[in-house]
Amino acid sequence: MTVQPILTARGLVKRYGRVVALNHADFDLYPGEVLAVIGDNGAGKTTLIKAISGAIRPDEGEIRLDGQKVDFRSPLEARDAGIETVHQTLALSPALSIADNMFLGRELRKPGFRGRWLRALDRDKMEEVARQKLNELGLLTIQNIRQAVETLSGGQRQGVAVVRAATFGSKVIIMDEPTAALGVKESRKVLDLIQDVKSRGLPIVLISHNMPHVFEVADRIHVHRLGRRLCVIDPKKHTMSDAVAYMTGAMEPPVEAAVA
Amino acid sequence: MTVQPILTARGLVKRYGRVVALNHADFDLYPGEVLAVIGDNGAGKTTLIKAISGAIRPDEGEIRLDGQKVDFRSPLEARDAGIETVHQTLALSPALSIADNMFLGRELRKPGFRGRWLRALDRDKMEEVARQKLNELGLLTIQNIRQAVETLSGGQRQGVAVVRAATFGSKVIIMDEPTAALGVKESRKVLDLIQDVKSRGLPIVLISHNMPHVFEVADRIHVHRLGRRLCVIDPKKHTMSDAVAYMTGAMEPPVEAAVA
Amino acid sequence: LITKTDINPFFVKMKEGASAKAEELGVDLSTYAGKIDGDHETQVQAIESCIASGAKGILLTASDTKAIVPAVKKARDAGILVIALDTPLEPIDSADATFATDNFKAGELIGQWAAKTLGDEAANAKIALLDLAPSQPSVDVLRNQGFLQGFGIELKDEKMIGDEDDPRIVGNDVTSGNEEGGRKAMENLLQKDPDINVVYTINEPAAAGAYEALKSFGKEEGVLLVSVDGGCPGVQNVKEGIIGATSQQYPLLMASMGIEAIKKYADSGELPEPSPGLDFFNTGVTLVTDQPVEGVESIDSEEGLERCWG
Amino acid sequence: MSDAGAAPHKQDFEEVLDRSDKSVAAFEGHEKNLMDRLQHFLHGNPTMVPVIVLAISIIAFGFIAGDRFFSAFNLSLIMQQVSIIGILAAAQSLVILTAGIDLSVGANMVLASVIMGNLGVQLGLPAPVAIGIGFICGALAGALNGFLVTKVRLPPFIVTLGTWNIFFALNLWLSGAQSIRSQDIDAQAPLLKFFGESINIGGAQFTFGSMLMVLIFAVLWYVLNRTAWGRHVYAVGDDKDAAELAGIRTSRTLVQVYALAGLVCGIAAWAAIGRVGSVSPQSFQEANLQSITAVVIGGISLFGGRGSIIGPLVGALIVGVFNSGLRLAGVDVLWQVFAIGWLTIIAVAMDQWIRKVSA
Amino acid sequence: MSDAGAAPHKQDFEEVLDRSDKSVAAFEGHEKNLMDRLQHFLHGNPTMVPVIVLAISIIAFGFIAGDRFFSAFNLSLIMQQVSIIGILAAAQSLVILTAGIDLSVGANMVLASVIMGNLGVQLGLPAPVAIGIGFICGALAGALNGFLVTKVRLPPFIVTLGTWNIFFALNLWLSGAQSIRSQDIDAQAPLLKFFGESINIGGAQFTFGSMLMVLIFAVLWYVLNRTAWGRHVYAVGDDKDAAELAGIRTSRTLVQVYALAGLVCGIAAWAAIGRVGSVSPQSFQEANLQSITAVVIGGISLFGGRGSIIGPLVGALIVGVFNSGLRLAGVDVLWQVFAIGWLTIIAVAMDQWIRKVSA
Ligand SMILES: Nc1ncnc2c1ncn2[C@@H]1O[C@H](COP(=O)(O)OP(=O)(O)OP(=O)(O)O)[C@@H](O)[C@H]1O
Ligand SMILES: Nc1ncnc2c1ncn2[C@@H]1O[C@H](COP(=O)(O)OP(=O)(O)OP(=O)(O)O)[C@@H](O)[C@H]1O
Ligand SMILES: [Mg+2]
Ligand SMILES: [Mg+2]
Repeated sequence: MTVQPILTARGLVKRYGRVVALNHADFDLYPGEVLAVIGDNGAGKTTLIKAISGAIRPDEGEIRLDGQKVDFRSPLEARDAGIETVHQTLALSPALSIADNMFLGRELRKPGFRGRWLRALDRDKMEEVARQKLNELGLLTIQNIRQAVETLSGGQRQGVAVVRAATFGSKVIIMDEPTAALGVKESRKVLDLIQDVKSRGLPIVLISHNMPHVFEVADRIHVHRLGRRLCVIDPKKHTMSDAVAYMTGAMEPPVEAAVA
Repeated sequence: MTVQPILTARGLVKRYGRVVALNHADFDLYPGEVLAVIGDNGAGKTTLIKAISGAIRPDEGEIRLDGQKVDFRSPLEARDAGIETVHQTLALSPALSIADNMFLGRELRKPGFRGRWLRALDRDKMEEVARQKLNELGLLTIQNIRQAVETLSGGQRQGVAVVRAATFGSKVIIMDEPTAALGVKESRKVLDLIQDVKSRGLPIVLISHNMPHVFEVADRIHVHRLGRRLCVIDPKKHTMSDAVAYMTGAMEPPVEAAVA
Repeated sequence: LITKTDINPFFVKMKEGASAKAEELGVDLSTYAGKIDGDHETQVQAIESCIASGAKGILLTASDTKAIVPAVKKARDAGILVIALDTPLEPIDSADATFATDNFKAGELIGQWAAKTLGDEAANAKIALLDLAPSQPSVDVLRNQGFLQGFGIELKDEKMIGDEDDPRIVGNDVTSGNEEGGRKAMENLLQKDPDINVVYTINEPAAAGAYEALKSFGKEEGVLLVSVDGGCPGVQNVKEGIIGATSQQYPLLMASMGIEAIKKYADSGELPEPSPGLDFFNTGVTLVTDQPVEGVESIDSEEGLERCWG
Repeated sequence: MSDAGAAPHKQDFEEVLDRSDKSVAAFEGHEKNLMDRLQHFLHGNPTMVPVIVLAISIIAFGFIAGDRFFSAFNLSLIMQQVSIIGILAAAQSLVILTAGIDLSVGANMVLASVIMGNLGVQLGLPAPVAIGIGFICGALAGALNGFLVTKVRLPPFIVTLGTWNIFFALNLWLSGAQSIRSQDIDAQAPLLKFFGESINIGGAQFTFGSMLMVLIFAVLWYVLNRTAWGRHVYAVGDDKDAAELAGIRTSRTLVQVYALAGLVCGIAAWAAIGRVGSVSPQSFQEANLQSITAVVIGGISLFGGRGSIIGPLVGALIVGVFNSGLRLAGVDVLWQVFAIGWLTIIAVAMDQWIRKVSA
Repeated sequence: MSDAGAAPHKQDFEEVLDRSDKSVAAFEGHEKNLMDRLQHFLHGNPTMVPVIVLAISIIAFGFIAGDRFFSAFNLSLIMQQVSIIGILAAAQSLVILTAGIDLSVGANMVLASVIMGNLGVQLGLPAPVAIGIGFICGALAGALNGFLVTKVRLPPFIVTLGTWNIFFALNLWLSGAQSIRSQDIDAQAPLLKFFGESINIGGAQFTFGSMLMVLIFAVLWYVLNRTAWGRHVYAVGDDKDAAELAGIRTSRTLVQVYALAGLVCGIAAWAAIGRVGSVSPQSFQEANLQSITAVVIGGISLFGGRGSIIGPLVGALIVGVFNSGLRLAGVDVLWQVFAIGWLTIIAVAMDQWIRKVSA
């Protein structure tokens, strides 16, 4: 591909005490693609995307968004730059309502005086939008948009988190094992959503341990191993067996893949 | 089958406020079998096995172990009755060592005076056993059996929990989504373990959303839906599509299955 | 010098007095105090530190006059002169000497003054008693009981506050010896009986608080407010007719006399003599009021101001 | 997403999904008896719990202590007596909502009032300046707590346990433990006693101080429930990491909360001068624990993120009603302490019982 | 499990797994500089942190306050002075290890000592009986806390805030706020003052009280680290639900912990009579906060489950050293309070800094 990658990382290093979670890891995401990231438990996938989404700051290495060098000091900065993330821990506030959670940190204010001077929230507007987005996705049948997130089932919560990302992401959407705890039906919904977002031209990073899912939606597969990118493979050219073999170290990756 | 079921439940009901998690659910486990429990998110699977393993007390209904009516007032009682459970939340103490966790609540004491009167723990013995069991399983390559569980990766933790159950379970072993967060390799290990335990003649209850896994190891499949047992199917006679269709309500279960 | 607490100006003054005298006599002085009133443990520790640091003498205002005794004994065994200031120990001879205001006397004076001022009205007075703390430290008891005695109410247990059943007593309440407590306590007692016309207060801050309460009830006129201490703000209040009368004590005197005594002891080894007729050296207590009455000698606020502390 | 079925090579067993039904878990209305009904109603609006406790105790004492207690005047008097602790409880609530705790509120307030007094009376600065500086000091003291909690990552309990001692020491140092006399304040800077003024309405006597308390709670209620910042406070208290990942500057929010709490302490300091009538460094030694008591009786969870700011106002009133009622009923101080002890436990126990019913 | 490969119809892509390599995540020793080394060493054995702080402060005060401080006598004196707070800190640690907190330890102790005094001196019961009953009362008071925490499910902070008031009131009621004189105890029940006795070793004066403190910590260390029950205490404090699911009777363990803490308070009561020389209902008003300070300085986490019981012993000594040192250096009380405030914050900050390095 000669296209400029939208998001790149080079030589990322992150240490936790003596554990080296990221060991000079590289990363490339191209416009409009679905990039799957696979790897064993503890390979460093979550740490990688945490670094990209500003949740942690790498000890070394650089990250570029649209070719610009960026250094996110907090998740907020990454978000403002257009990177939305669905974290493995969904990052929802149990006691707040669904609407509040969706707009957390980006609340809408009432127009005019009350909004500007009294900084009054526009509750109705936010709930309106939230309901509409959730229905679009059709992921949940929420009786009450005001109900606290803690009263939702695991599946429903994941839904809220995914919708939040899909709604506000303007450049990149990252999902860390979004279907881990989901049932067959719910997983399907999420996969469909991914297709949907992709069709809107947004690139997506998907971390998953589920090979069939990965091979279904991914355009390229980033294989992570022992804290670094081992290779990038094309799901059409390689089989699931190959992918698993690479990521578990059962087989050496082909030379061209390492460059891809 | 004319064999007596080892564990049965009839008409279990559990309410959380207005939510009815269990709605007159039945359950049967036969000796030496692997029974898979499948169902949508929020179908009530976890609640069901929590009731069986004494983690919660059902509002109605009765549970029989070996035909004897039992009423577990705490997980401890269920455990003493020989029922070991791997909970969705692994139930490990982060700060305690692997060995301590494995023997939590069933510690070994030093022989003779120091043990009986000073109630001194037999550390070496416990660590010895723990290391041996973990190696048998081959699930982990632990450098140090004394290290705190919090320093392990998600996969490794799940391993410890599973081994604990497999080691001490004498009648029934229950696993709630043991592979949810696990990588391909790690999941394989757990499935192998299940086979292994089964070959030792212990019956196993496995909750999972992963159809291929379910159809690989299960002898019978308990389909849970809207808080009750919809039907029980034989993986050899039904396809994955059937199973999914039943559990999602896309298709009515065959009459005979409902009775099976 | 070991005082009860640094949060009470009385003892802060006492400390200053001592320091000044020490300067003058070239005695080196270290001061200790509890963090809160009734902080007994800290005082014991202080005494021990003095022993450890080989002090010549200790000036002590005990928080718990009974409990401190063993510690004091230790100090005296170590050859240290222990002088009790302000509050006598129990038994009083546990200290080598005691320079104190007779707190009971202090209470008695204002009691008598109040009674006399009212004259015949005293028979159907309505009295509010604003004490220090629920734990009834000895100052609290002595002043309270002294006042009642002076007012002519028969005491039950001399060591207990609030066991009197004289109909003229509207009630007791605690003030923690500060304005906020004083005001709240006064309000509560006024709620019990709005016709209160005699108010005893443990000290002048409490009195100031009580006055605020009376004012907000519009009752500042025609109520006798009496107190103990004789601190300058208090005497000022007497001058302005806010407090009817107060028994003035002389912490600086106590302290400086104490220092002198110790100096004397250190140099010549001779012990101070208690005042005749008393088993302690009375540093005196004087009634300060601008409406003197027969049979209770008193000084006016002007004079009081000259002799006041802080 | 009707095209879902056409997605590339999905696992065959998923084909059936499109036909799956959309109904959700069964519900059931099971108000068995009146008790359950009540419980469910209260669960719906937990703020009502302390209100009901308050109502009950007022009525109860109305019978026990007679109409001396029940008079409009006495009830307004209770308002006056709780006003300072109430305002401090408001500050305390802010901190507790973030799953913290502030043992230094009382010391902070007294320190601020001493500063106001020293500047306004001793040094004779214009009262507004003195008061303003007092506010600033309060806010800074709070910010110090916030800084230690967020930047140095210390548990709030420990931080404020430490600063409590520190503020206390500074207070003694600045004041020499000397009160500033009411009359001197009148002479020098009467404005300091502004909140001591009061207006009478049909026997009831409302001091500006009690009104200030109500006003502060009203403002905080608006801020917490009607502005984004308020939602952030709840989110941070609920799950700090989640809030951070969701894109909230949790550290900044926390520091702001502690600083605001400190500012409220500063305001309380002004009100306290009015209430006490003089600047008294010895007063309010136990205000921190009393404020915490009011907050927990008001039904705010010590684990953060749950509870309404109105609760503590009611909580403070409950404590006031008990104190006043018991006194008028002629109960010994010592048994009042005893009663407050049980009150704390029982009130929170009721609250727990309500919340036990889930969803 | 060599037969794993032959398992029925496993997904084809898993065939390769048998060949997968078994190496684990990379490690790296990166002791960059001495600071890091120290940090890692301390991280390995965090108990050392307070010990080092203690050593440093002793030496420091040796210079500041001169050899009056450094004398064997004074050091043994510090032991005496902290003995009571130390014992209470031991009780406090038990509770804090379960992620609780006990504000009532001090009041509980004083109550127990008053009971011992009343029975032994006032009523003239045989001393052993009086002491025994005192122990029982202490344990029961603790059990009451435990019951309210587990059965009624109230936050420990609130429960013990309540019982603190309750015990305080009972104490005043039983004692009438009157101390029992040393002489009377000598006459009636000298055994009550047993822990006041001491033996001299080269100028140093060790009271039985200070020995008792050390003994209690030694026993608790054994119980917590060498018995199953001890492991359960840590497990409960670490993650209560997990412990419950793992088959521990968490409620029973908790009640036992609070009861044991109460019993230790009872023992402290006996020691306190020896230490103070008389039964003083006025003493130890602040013991609860002091004990908490000692515990946190000793490096036990307020969130439970982490920290060694030895820490609080050292923590108590640190506070004692500071008090004694500052006193001998002739520092005003108010600056002592100031210093203790900072000490608390800084000590815990150091602890945090150590634990920041993970695994
Ligand atoms: N906060 C932390 N403190 C210490 N070690 C950590 C921390 N977070 C991650 N690690 C370690 O870093 C390594 C990589 O963790 P990471 O979560 O990135 O793996 P992963 O690929 O996401 O695994 P999984 O597939 O289970 O999510 C692991 O060895 C883990 O133990
Ligand atoms: N502690 C609880 N409080 C309130 N509701 C609960 C609680 N636990 C479960 N529920 C509700 O009970 C229903 C069943 O929950 P359960 O966890 O048993 O489903 P599940 O089949 O295990 O789902 P999953 O596959 O996501 O684990 C859900 O609607 C859930 O919201
Ligand atoms: Mg991960
Ligand atoms: Mg489940």
